[in-house]
Amino acid sequence: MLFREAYALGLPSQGTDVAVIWDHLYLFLLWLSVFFFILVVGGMLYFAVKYKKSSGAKPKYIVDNHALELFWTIVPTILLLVIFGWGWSVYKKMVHAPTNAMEIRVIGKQWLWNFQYDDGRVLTNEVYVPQNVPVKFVMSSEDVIHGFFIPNFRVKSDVVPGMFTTIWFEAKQAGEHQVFCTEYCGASHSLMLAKVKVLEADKWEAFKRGKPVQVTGAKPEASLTQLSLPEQGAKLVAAKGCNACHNATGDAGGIGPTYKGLFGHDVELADGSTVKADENYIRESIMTPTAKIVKGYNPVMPPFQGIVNETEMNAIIAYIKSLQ
Amino acid sequence: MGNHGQVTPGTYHHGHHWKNAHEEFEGAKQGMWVFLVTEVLMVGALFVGYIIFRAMYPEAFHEAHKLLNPKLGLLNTFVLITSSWTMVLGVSSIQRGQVSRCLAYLMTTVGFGFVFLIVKYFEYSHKIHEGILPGGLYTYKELAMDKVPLFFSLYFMMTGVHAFHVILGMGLITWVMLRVKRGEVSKQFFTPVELVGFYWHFVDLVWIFLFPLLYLLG
Amino acid sequence: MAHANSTSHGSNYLNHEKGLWSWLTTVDHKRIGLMYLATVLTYFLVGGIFALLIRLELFTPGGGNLITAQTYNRFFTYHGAIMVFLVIIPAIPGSIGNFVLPMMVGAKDVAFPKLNLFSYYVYLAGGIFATLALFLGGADTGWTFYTPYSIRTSGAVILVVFGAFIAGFASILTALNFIITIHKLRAQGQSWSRLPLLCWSLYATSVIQILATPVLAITLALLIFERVFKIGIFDPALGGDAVLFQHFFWFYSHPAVYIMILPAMGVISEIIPVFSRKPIFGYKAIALASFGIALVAFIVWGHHMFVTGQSELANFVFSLLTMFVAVPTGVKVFSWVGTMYKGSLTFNAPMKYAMGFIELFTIGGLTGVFLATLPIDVHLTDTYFVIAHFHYVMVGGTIMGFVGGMHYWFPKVTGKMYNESSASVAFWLILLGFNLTFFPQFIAGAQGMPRRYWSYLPEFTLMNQLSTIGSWFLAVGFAWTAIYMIRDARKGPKAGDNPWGAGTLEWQSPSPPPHDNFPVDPVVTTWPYDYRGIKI
Amino acid sequence: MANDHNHDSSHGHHYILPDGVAFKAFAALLVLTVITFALSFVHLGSLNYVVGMLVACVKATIVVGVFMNLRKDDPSNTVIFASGFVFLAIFVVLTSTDLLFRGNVYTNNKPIFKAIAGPSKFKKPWEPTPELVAHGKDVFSQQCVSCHGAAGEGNGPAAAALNPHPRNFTQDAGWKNGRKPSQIFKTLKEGIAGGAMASFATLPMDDRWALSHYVASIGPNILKDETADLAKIGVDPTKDSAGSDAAPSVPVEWAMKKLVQEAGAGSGKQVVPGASDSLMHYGDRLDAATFSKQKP
Repeated sequence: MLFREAYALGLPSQGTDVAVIWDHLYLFLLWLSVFFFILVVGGMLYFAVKYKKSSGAKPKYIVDNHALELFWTIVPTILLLVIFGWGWSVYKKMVHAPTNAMEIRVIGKQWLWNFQYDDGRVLTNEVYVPQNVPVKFVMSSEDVIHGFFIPNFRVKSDVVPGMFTTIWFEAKQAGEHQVFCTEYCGASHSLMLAKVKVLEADKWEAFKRGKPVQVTGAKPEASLTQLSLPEQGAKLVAAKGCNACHNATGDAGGIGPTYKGLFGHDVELADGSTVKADENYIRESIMTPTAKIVKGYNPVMPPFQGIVNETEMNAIIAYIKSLQ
Repeated sequence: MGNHGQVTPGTYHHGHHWKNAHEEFEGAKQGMWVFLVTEVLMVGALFVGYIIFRAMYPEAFHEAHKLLNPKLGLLNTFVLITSSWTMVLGVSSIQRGQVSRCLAYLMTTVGFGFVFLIVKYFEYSHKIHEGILPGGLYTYKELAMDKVPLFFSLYFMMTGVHAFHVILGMGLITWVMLRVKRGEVSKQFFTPVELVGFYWHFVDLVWIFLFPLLYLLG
Repeated sequence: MAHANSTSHGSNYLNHEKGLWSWLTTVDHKRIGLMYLATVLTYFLVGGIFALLIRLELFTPGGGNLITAQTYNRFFTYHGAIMVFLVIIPAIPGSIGNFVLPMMVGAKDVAFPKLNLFSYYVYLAGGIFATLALFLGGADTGWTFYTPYSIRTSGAVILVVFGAFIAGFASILTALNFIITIHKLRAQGQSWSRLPLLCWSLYATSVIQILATPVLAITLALLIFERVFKIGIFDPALGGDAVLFQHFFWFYSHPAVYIMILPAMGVISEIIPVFSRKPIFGYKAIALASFGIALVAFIVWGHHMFVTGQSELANFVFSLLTMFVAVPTGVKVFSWVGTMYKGSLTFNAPMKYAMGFIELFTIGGLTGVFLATLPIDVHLTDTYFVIAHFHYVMVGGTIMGFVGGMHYWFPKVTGKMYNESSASVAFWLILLGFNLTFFPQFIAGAQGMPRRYWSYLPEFTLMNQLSTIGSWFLAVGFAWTAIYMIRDARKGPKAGDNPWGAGTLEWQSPSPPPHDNFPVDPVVTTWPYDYRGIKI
Repeated sequence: MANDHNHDSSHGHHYILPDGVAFKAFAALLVLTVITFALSFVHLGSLNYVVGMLVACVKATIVVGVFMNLRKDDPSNTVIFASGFVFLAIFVVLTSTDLLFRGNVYTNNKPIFKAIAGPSKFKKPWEPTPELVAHGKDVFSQQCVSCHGAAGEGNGPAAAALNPHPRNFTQDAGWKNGRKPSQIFKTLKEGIAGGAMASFATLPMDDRWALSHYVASIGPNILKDETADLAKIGVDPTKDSAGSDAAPSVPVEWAMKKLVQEAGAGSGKQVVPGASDSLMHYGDRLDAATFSKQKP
């Protein structure tokens, strides 16, 4: 969670104007609740001390008091309707995206997020958006229900297979903003994280032309080209969501086989045959995973065709090669 | 002294925690009505699912309902209504103490139940043969519109749950016929027959709504 | 045969018949109540152990310190399913309700005693199915079984779902019994306005159980058919609608949370006036509020689904209707505090738990208003804020009411008195442990920590560590309660027939009560909350 | 036991339904059933629905009132039974505020159809019509631009990394399956083995026909399908619709059989252990593309 500066009382930082008006309503409810808490529990403790039997308090035969009961029925009702009205006004702003919002397609699938721009470019687990420009995510899921949540922007919506759901925001704060999956979706539900990277106008133009960009406030990542091929592979494997199922520690208990000690060794397949894990095997297993299924693992890996391109493929293979 | 009514032929000793036999029978009847409310809610939830999906996909459901055979549905409705009638006559005859007439009526009611199930069997086997099956198993080629398998999922669930209740009802009627034969249920204590009658009428009630909704209106 | 004298403990329901078989085939509502109590507490222990394991795993950020992700997902599913279906729904109606309701209305037993025993065995069968699933691959769907994941995942999901399906019927049968008992078996002179408030609450709970549980039954049956026959009603890949499952599920599960809280409110309405020696404030309002809650319970379930792709109109309607839930609940809490005004208060264990209930339930209720407000729920739902909210109302509400009720009726059930100082130690352990466990979760949730996370980001470490430490205090508190209660049930001092000087009918019979509850059929002449005539 | 046992032998007063009343009710039910059946042939539009349900309610009241004797019974039983229907009504009304009022999701100010394939909206989609070609262009911009480029010359942003290079639709050379709409339709359904062209079988059938016509229209000369070409892909031109072939997911058993063949594993048991339930998990990964890959 990139808090930048944690707002009062533990709320995440305010990434958008909507977050500001949201926080006003939240704090109103908070102080209202503190008031009622002191009224009820404070009153109870005060009575407990004042009317203790051991201090000689005699019980007074009171059965009810219609005026008081009417009072504490009507006043809360009015208060609640006020809260509802204020809430509805904030909610309308949260869900109605301006018509000129820039649209990005979001596809959630088991344990990674794909972001598809209008020009067809697909990014995994990260999305670059311009600052001070309304952006609308049109989301759907390929398998089960996921939940797309950006705490800094106070927006959340489930991503449901078979239908589209949308969220929108106009990011004020440049930098990285954490995205969580918030609807339970299986083993790596808690690893299904992504980042919204908000770029200033000039950097956004650079990004659109395909140039690597340094996001303000984020740790300066060496751009891909400066890293060695295996290091690039390591970064890509993390970015593309592979680590949700595979690992480099050699532990065979994961959902997918481990990379450690894979390259150059024989791999026993489900159908009993064995094959040598060379470049072609790794490429084929990434592009069309169902072609060869390793013994003891379920065939659940999604095809990465069109998501991993050739340069990235070489980096990943180099990385796996380096993990003897 | 048992907690529940011990029945010796001729007299009925009501449960010791009830004031008198009448209170116990009224209590049992009201308990049955509360149970019928749970049945209304359970079957009703399926109707809710059907109503909402029909409202969402009217043309697919209209196409799909044409594959049902309304004549068989009509026959089944007549069968169930007649069985409700014979059930009522069974109950009133036991109330009058006419044991043999009651057994005859209950027997006919179970008979009609079998007729209903046989008609159901034909309908189901025809559909299964054609490949008109629920959801993922639907392989019927002529009508391949989207959402048609969903109609048949609801059709098989609703008529399946109903048929299951028909079988339960027939079992209950047979059990109560045994008790009448053994004399445990008589002019003094006919509550079991009455309550099994309520259950059977409820099963008929569900079909009264099921038939037009699925077969006729579509 | 008339009784020699009411205080002799010659023949009572415990020694009326001897031997295990007499217990297993009893139709005596008091024994069935104790059997329910034993089974509920066993499952409470099992569910509690899963809770402790979850908290241990969450002590450190980044998963895998104690258990793998798949095991963690199975643990929180078991914790949820066992606690909801097998502990908190049958707890008060099954044990305290079965034992006390017939006595409160002056009856010898519930309306249908054999049905009552049958309902216990149906509950046990449901429990066994769910426990079996633990060993046969288990389920990792969460207690909500949302589709399409619950259709796709492997493991014994069908067994867990079938267990909950069966346990649902036990709850229907108990409700049916209570409704007919209250309608038909009330003692002479016990008009509706002289009915104790626990009976009003159990009556309202039974109405909810009768009207809501069948929809759960059909929903779980459809889920089983989805997995076996691929009927596709809730599976988007086959043309169905996943959100429709949530409507079916929450149409039961929201009223279910009122099935959980209403009986506890009934217990609190019995305890507070007795220990204030003063009539309950606003008896009619509280009785009416119980029914108000029962009705409002059925029109608000959509507030669980504000972010699941529900239409804007539905969000508007459900958020508005949910606001009205707080009104009857508020009336009750204000009335309880009103009862203590100008009373003569003594702080035995039941009163401590009642006041603990008010403190925790008020926090739970107020945070409920946060979640009812549409935009606030968008940020807070599916985070640890929601986890804290429902634990405050479920554990802070129902479990505190349940343990308070167990202490309040302890002398009547066992004939012995529990040790006050032991109870006091346990109470403070539980109260502080509870607050330490769940209040930090409000803050973690507001910061955005999602629920059901096996590994979380380092920013949430402090709150989770506090919460885990709190869970240890809570565990010790409950363990100590179990120990001293078993000890005092056997070796505690004799308790009189009416140690608290209460006005309800069950205190007019000896402790422990005879098999038929009352030596002589009681006649109700006074209002149960008028203590002026009763000397302690 | 202190209380006495009065041997109350009779039921006190209880109502026995006279056979005459029972028969009248039975007759009424039969008549009403015939009326409902007859009405279903008269086409009154949605009114048909209201009348049908009204008649069913009348029949239900007869059964409940006469047969189940609620007429003469304790009124609290009627209240209990009626409450069931009240709460069902609440369930229907509030659930439909969600499901029936979701409306479409708008992107680029145009409502996008629900992700799930709706019923085919075009009659005889294999015959090119300007409307189909326009729809094809719209789908093309959403699905194909990343590889084939905006103008279809095969120079999309992702094209640089693909080997072999994506097809250039504006030229005649290099087409594997041919440039006729039915042939492009086949490519769209199965993808091209060994190349980067994935299958788009999960797209609704109309979109795929529309795409085929649009892609055919980009080329130098537009080729026509004869009935023989259509028959090759199982389309009978006399019919209105070709049925829907895009089964997004297939029955589990059929999939299992297919997987076994594909993995060349001979008998079922060598498939991945515990495959049956993992197959359920695999079910949603299954799409036609997987089956199109012949073993190389």
